[in-house]
Amino acid sequence: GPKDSGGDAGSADGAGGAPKKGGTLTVLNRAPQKQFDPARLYTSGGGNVPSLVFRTLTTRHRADGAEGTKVVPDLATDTGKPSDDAKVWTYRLKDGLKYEDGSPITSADIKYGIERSFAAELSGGGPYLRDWLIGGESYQGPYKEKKGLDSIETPDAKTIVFHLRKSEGDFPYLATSTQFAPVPKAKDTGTKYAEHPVSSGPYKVVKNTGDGEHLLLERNPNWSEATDKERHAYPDTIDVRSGLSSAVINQRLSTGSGADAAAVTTDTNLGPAELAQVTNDKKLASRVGTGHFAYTNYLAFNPESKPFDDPKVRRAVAYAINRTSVVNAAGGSSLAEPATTFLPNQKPLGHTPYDHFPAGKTGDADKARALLKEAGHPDGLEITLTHSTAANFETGPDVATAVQEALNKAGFKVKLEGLEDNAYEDKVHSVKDQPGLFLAHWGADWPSGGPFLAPIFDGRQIVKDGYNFNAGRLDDAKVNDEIDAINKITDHDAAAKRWGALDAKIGEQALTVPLFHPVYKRLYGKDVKNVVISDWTGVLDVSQVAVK
Amino acid sequence: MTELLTVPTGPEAVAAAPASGTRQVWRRLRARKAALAAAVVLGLLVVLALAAPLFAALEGQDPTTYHDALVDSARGGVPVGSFGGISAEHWLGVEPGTGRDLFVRLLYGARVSLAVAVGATVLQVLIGVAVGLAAALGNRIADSVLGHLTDVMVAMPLLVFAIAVTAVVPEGFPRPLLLVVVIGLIAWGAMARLVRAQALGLLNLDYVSAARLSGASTWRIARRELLPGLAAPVITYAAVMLPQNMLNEAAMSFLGVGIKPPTPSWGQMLSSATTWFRADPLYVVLPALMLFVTTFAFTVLGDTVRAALDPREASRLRVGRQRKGGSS
Amino acid sequence: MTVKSLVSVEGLSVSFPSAGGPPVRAVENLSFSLAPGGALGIVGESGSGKSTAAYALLGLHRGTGADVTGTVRVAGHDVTAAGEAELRRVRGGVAAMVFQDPLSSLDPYQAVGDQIAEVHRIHHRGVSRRAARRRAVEVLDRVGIPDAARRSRSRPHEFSGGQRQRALIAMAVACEPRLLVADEPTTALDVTVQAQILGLLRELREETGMGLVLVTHDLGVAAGNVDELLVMRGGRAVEHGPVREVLRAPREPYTRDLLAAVPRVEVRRAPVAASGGPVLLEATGLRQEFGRGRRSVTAVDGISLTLRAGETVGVVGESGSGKTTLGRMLVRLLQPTAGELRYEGRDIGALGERELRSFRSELQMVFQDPVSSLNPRRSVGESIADPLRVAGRLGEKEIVARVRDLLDRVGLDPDAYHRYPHEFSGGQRQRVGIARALAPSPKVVVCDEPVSALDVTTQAQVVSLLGELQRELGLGLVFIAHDLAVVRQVSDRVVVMRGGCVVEEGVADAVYERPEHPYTRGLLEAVPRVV
Amino acid sequence: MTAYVVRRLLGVLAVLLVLSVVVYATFYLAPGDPARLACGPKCDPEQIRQVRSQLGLDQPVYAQYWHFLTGIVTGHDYSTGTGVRHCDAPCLGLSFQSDQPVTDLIVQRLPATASLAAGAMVLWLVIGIGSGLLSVLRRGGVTERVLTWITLAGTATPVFISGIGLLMLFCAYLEWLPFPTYVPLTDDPEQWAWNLLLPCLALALLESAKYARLTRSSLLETLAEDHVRTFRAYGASERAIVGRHALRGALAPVIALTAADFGSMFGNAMLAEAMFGLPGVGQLLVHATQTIDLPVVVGLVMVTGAAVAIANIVADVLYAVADRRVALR
Ligand SMILES: Nc1ncnc2c1ncn2[C@@H]1O[C@H](COP(=O)(O)OP(=O)(O)OP(=O)(O)O)[C@@H](O)[C@H]1O
Ligand SMILES: Nc1ncnc2c1ncn2[C@@H]1O[C@H](COP(=O)(O)OP(=O)(O)OP(=O)(O)O)[C@@H](O)[C@H]1O
Ligand SMILES: [Mg+2]
Ligand SMILES: [Mg+2]
Repeated sequence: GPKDSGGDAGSADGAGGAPKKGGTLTVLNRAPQKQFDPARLYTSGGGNVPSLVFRTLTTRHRADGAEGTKVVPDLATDTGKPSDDAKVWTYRLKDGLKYEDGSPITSADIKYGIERSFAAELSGGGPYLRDWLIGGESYQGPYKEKKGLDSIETPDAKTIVFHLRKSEGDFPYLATSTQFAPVPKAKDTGTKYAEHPVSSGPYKVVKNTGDGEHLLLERNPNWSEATDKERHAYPDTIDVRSGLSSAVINQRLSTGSGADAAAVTTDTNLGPAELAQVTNDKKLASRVGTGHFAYTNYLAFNPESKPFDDPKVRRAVAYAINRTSVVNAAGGSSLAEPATTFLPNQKPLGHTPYDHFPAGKTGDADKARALLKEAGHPDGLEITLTHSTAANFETGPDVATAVQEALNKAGFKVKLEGLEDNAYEDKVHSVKDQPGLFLAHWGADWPSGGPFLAPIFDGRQIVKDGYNFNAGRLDDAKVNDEIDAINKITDHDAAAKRWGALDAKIGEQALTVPLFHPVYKRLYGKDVKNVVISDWTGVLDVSQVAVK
Repeated sequence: MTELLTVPTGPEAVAAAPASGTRQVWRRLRARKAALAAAVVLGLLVVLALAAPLFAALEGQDPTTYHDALVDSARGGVPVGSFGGISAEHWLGVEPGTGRDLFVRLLYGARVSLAVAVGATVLQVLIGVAVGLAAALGNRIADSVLGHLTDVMVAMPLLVFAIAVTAVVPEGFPRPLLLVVVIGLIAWGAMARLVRAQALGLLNLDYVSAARLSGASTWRIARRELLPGLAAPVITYAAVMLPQNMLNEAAMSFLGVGIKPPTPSWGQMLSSATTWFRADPLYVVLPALMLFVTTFAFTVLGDTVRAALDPREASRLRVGRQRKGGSS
Repeated sequence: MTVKSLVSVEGLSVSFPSAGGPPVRAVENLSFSLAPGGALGIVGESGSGKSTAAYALLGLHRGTGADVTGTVRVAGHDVTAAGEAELRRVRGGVAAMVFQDPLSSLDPYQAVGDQIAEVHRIHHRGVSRRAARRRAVEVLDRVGIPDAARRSRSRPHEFSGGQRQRALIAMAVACEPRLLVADEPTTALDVTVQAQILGLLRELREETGMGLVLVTHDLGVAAGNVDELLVMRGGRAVEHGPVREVLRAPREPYTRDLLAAVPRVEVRRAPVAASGGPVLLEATGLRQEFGRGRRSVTAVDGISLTLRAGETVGVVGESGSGKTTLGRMLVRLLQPTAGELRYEGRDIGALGERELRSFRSELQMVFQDPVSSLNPRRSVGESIADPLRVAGRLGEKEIVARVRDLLDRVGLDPDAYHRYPHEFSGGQRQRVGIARALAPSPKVVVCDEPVSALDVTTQAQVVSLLGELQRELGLGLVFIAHDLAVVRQVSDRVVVMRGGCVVEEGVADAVYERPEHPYTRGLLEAVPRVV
Repeated sequence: MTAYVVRRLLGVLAVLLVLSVVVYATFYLAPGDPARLACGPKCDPEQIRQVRSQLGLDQPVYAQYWHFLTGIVTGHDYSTGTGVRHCDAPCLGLSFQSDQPVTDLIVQRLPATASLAAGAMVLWLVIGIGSGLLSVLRRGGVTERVLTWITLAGTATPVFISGIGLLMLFCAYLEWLPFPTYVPLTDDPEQWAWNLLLPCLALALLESAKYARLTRSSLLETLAEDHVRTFRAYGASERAIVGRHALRGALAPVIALTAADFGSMFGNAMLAEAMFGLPGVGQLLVHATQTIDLPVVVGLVMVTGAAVAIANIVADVLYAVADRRVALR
């Protein structure tokens, strides 16, 4: 899923008093906004900084906690009218929508924006449009195929109709992504569009320099607050500075001198060392928000390779895991929660608690040893754990060594195979070369069980000659049918229950060993007000923040 | 102790430096307390590194065991207790997040750091001397080709290529060896220049002409007449390069292209420690101190050897590159 | 020793601390004085303490760690006891110094005129920069630098050796000192230039009435330029008196030896029996160019030469005239750019290194510089044995025996086999070089200035050794030197070179007694004579 | 002189060609697929194929290399989908990742690195030469002894140790200096200076120690030269001798080393950029290497390689100008 994080819970209000308009908000980020073309962005819920400039058909509800996982209308009047089988979705645009230059936003612009994202020049977005729209799999974008996509109809300037190949109850969630932002065809400059995209949101791009490193956004006078219930746009100016190290960002946020007092970050977490420091300081601790984002870090098996073809060996691994040391390696109990389910522990995704192979806090080495013996390895078993050498807690060496240590205690002899990040990605996602055991992670593209479970466990999504995410090679007709059935449901709560049940069922096969769900601690400046952290992104929402 | 750094002030060139017998050099070296101290420190380090398992057993710890109880999970995994969790069991405390024993990890780290530095330096010297000698002795074409090759190597930013090369090499390749090869294969340009300049200087001396008159082959001349004369500057410069290589290893590990965990190396320990400088200062200070002390000792020793052998600043030798032939 | 004397030195001793040994006593209990306007020559062999004594006159040992005792008074100033400021006033203002090596004694980064002006302003406070520059041009003009105004802006490397020495003298003149101390002011120069500089010094003394202390190892130079002579040996004064007396009737045996060893250009060579054998080497139109394109230098420009067995050909000429280059071509250390070189009838001028190897042992060379011609890291025995080893005909025992024999032949202790070059004096090293050249039983030996680095006494020994060996072995010798007298002593025929060309060639006595070319005549006239 | 410079510059071209070939070769051996990285995290094989052809990666390596070479000489036009983007003559191609011309990317990043390098260089020259000079003028005293040990310790302190030390001291404990961020000189010169002070100092400490030692030793060496003796013999004061006659000669090797250090400077600047999070070419390079952004890496290696090589020529010329005794050959 997208590298970004998601969130929930304990948001706090910064400095007291009601939020007012005005001032400059500084955003201190690590990753530069290299991609600022709505076609190329791969975001969850329209992203953070991008959603200040791009409005989409629907958007995420800007509210604290679980409320924030709801999808709400943005440019459209509602979240979409599905046909009975959820294969045709119809949207109507609100009245009075304008671009930054005052020209009106039409449904044709939205169609064009989506079509652009099919062009090879503008690759980078999610796979869903291609998979879901009729004709999407072969469409090459408007530069090569002027005719456009027939499966998107614009009967008039305010209506847009999507024709899907199969039932997709989650379509309103997809419509939150930036590909659903309008792009006026006359202003399209292809790959150069990102340098100055035409704003439909509350801010327009004044400056975009250093390959997205410095982004200066100013109020868009033609944005009408009346048509946008979600974004507040309190500050007059938003100054996004990126390319900073996380240490620098957190240090500056905590010191908060000058412009840094009115600063936030949309991509940087508090690291373990910083957390240890912050928790000692009451004032600082009150400026930390906690976020959750649907994410699971797990061990993936290749059940087609020895010795993991034997379920007993896989279960032995599951029993042996010491989740305390794994959680510590990932930054401690404040930054990670031990996981026994594949679905993240969030209701909107349908989380149903289960623990099929209870390992306790520190692993059940005896049980694992017994299982190994049963499987015919009384003298232990030599295995290799593949991980990336990138210095992160997701697939990096820290968690790998923690896993190694626990497995060694349970009779395994674990060899670590650390690969350079690109080599790691290539290898673990290749059906041919996939290692027997490796560190993996998965995040949701939107807060629903579908994008979380389908790519990993849907047998029809095993990709032979490209990136494969179904590492467990599960191709079970019953699972596939259930996925199809849930996708037809447009009632989100009903769907969530069934996703949860499906997860618990698949879990019995021990195709993965869930390790932990990350938790995000976000520090913000001392003058920042109206802090909102939703369970959708896990990040403090820039569109809500005020600095006066 | 001021004479430690006294620089040779005589105008005589290295090549023409008085033939100081090995014994004389030894005597001069031993007379310097600083050199002696540095040698003792380095000797101690080598012993510690070689006998790391022994010391680990003495402390009763090993470099990989996790001690979850010794870190405060809720506070990012900071060690429990004061001074990074120093205790009777853990003499220098434990690593945040994992609770692994720091003392043992430092000792094991010494093995990698020292081995990589020494290995890389040996490789650099071998390549540098071979290329430098070949350029000095070969014909004009060989000299120009090797000269340009050396220029390429000098212009090559080590870290850039380290990043690229470490990504190319198959994963099975042992990391420390890889680092030795990468550093050794890339950073020999300066040594080659030094050797070439020195050798050209020596070639201008009449005793080499005399050797030619005696009918000696080029190889014999290189072996008998040049190599002994090159030994002093090469050894001295190698002493300067060695700590540099240790820092290269540390820098590469710091940027994530060097030694990979769980193998500890000082640089890699330091790189994961940097963020902890406020929460657990000892975690940062220990590897930094080890690195500093070692580099310092090598620098002092190298400097003294340099003074004892009476060479001049190596950098001066790259300037005013002499061409062949030369006047008498 | 009246107060009026310009210099009075009493009981001067200077010793240098040395690492790990007793201090070097460079000067011991030296006393002398000099009347205003007088000229004193200090002579002696190398290392006898001449320079050390001269430096003491200006207190230049201060701050170097040297231990100076005794008194040195210059024009009333007590140099050994003077404070920093007084000493600075004495230096340059009262007594000025001219050093041996004119190139390295000037700041390479500054214009010559600026350096003189700077020194002038040190001693004439309140003089403007501009006035000082004018004075610099004036004195440069005075010492005979042509077009002084323009040349004053040049830097030292743009001057010739003689001009540099003149500039240094100009610097001294600019300060109007009462005493000029000149430490070997002409050793680095050719005889002709030497004569000019000495003439200039004489003129200046007459003009300004300044006193002169002239340090030299060349008795001839001393003879014509000073009133009094001080002979030193091992840091002590051996003899001291009016120059004529000392040279005519030396009292001390050392002085007598010194005088006897001085080669005299008028003396003919003792006739040698075995000259006129078969032709060994025959060179026609030899040419050597260094560098390419516009920067190329033609070091040797079409020289033809024949060398017979048992014969000695002397080569003389000023510095840079191409003598060494010619010698190196003759033994094929250098490949001639053009011309033909035949050895025993076979053309070896264009042979490659590999083909040459079989001839190597027959063509040998004794190198100009005794320091750099021996590998400091190998014992001298090893160096001499090298050609024998390469030839590979003899066994180890025979080689050692032969090397010991050779060492004995050149007058060294056979047990010197295992000693290293630095344990030998310059003269001894030169003998080692000769032994090495003789080791492979060569037929031709080129001796490149084999004696110019040596004292006159050692010089005489080496010269007679070479003559002896030649007679015994029937060698063909090429003897290169810039000292005309030495060449005459050993040569059958003489070649005079200038700018890469042969100016005059002929039987030695003929050339010396009836020189045809004006250049040869100039050379001969410039040679300083002892008596 | 001109001929010499021209000849050396031709040599630089050869060096750069070899460097670029090496980079190309390295990247074709490296794991990972630039097209896949450019395409995004969940691309299907067909999309990757399209992107590959869009980036020209489906052509043979030699054709790509030739394309790259011609771009440097003639420039290139790239399709933006709706039109063309012209990449001017020294065109190093477009970034695989962001479609920006590599030259633009480098030019955007250069100010930070240049500020860092220039600032550090000024600091280390001032500190290094200053303390070298001081220790020579105070020969044999306590000052010299203290300086000697400080500089010796300085040479044993790598950037990441001095960097952390300075950060801990000045930003965390004393809070005298801001946590460094890059502020462009044109935006606010004062902030620019304050923010760069720490990184420059971290870089300069190591180097200045080296320069202090070099200055000291080469000063002592020139002080032992004969021409200095001349001025001593004419009563010049010690200060005049050191300042007017010795320093100039002693600086020649310092100049040479400064230029030679230009290369290692990039390595160290990269470390400093990574450590302090400054947006310089080092960061660009690290990122481009990780994302297999070949044009950016080749471009950067060419630019830095050229800078290093030219710096060496400048050093040799300066050296010859400073010291007329050295002939350029
Ligand atoms: N700085 C010094 N340190 C130690 N010994 C020295 C020093 N300077 C000179 N000596 C020694 O003092 C002795 C006299 O040296 P000095 O230079 O006065 O000789 P010299 O007569 O001028 O010889 P030359 O004709 O070779 O110039 C020599 O043995 C020399 O080695
Ligand atoms: N390798 C060389 N490259 C360039 N020029 C050279 C070279 N060797 C000699 N020369 C030049 O050739 C000329 C002759 O030099 P050579 O050494 O033969 O003179 P020489 O007569 O031996 O002088 P000296 O009496 O000083 O030894 C000089 O101008 C010298 O600068
Ligand atoms: Mg002398
Ligand atoms: Mg000569």
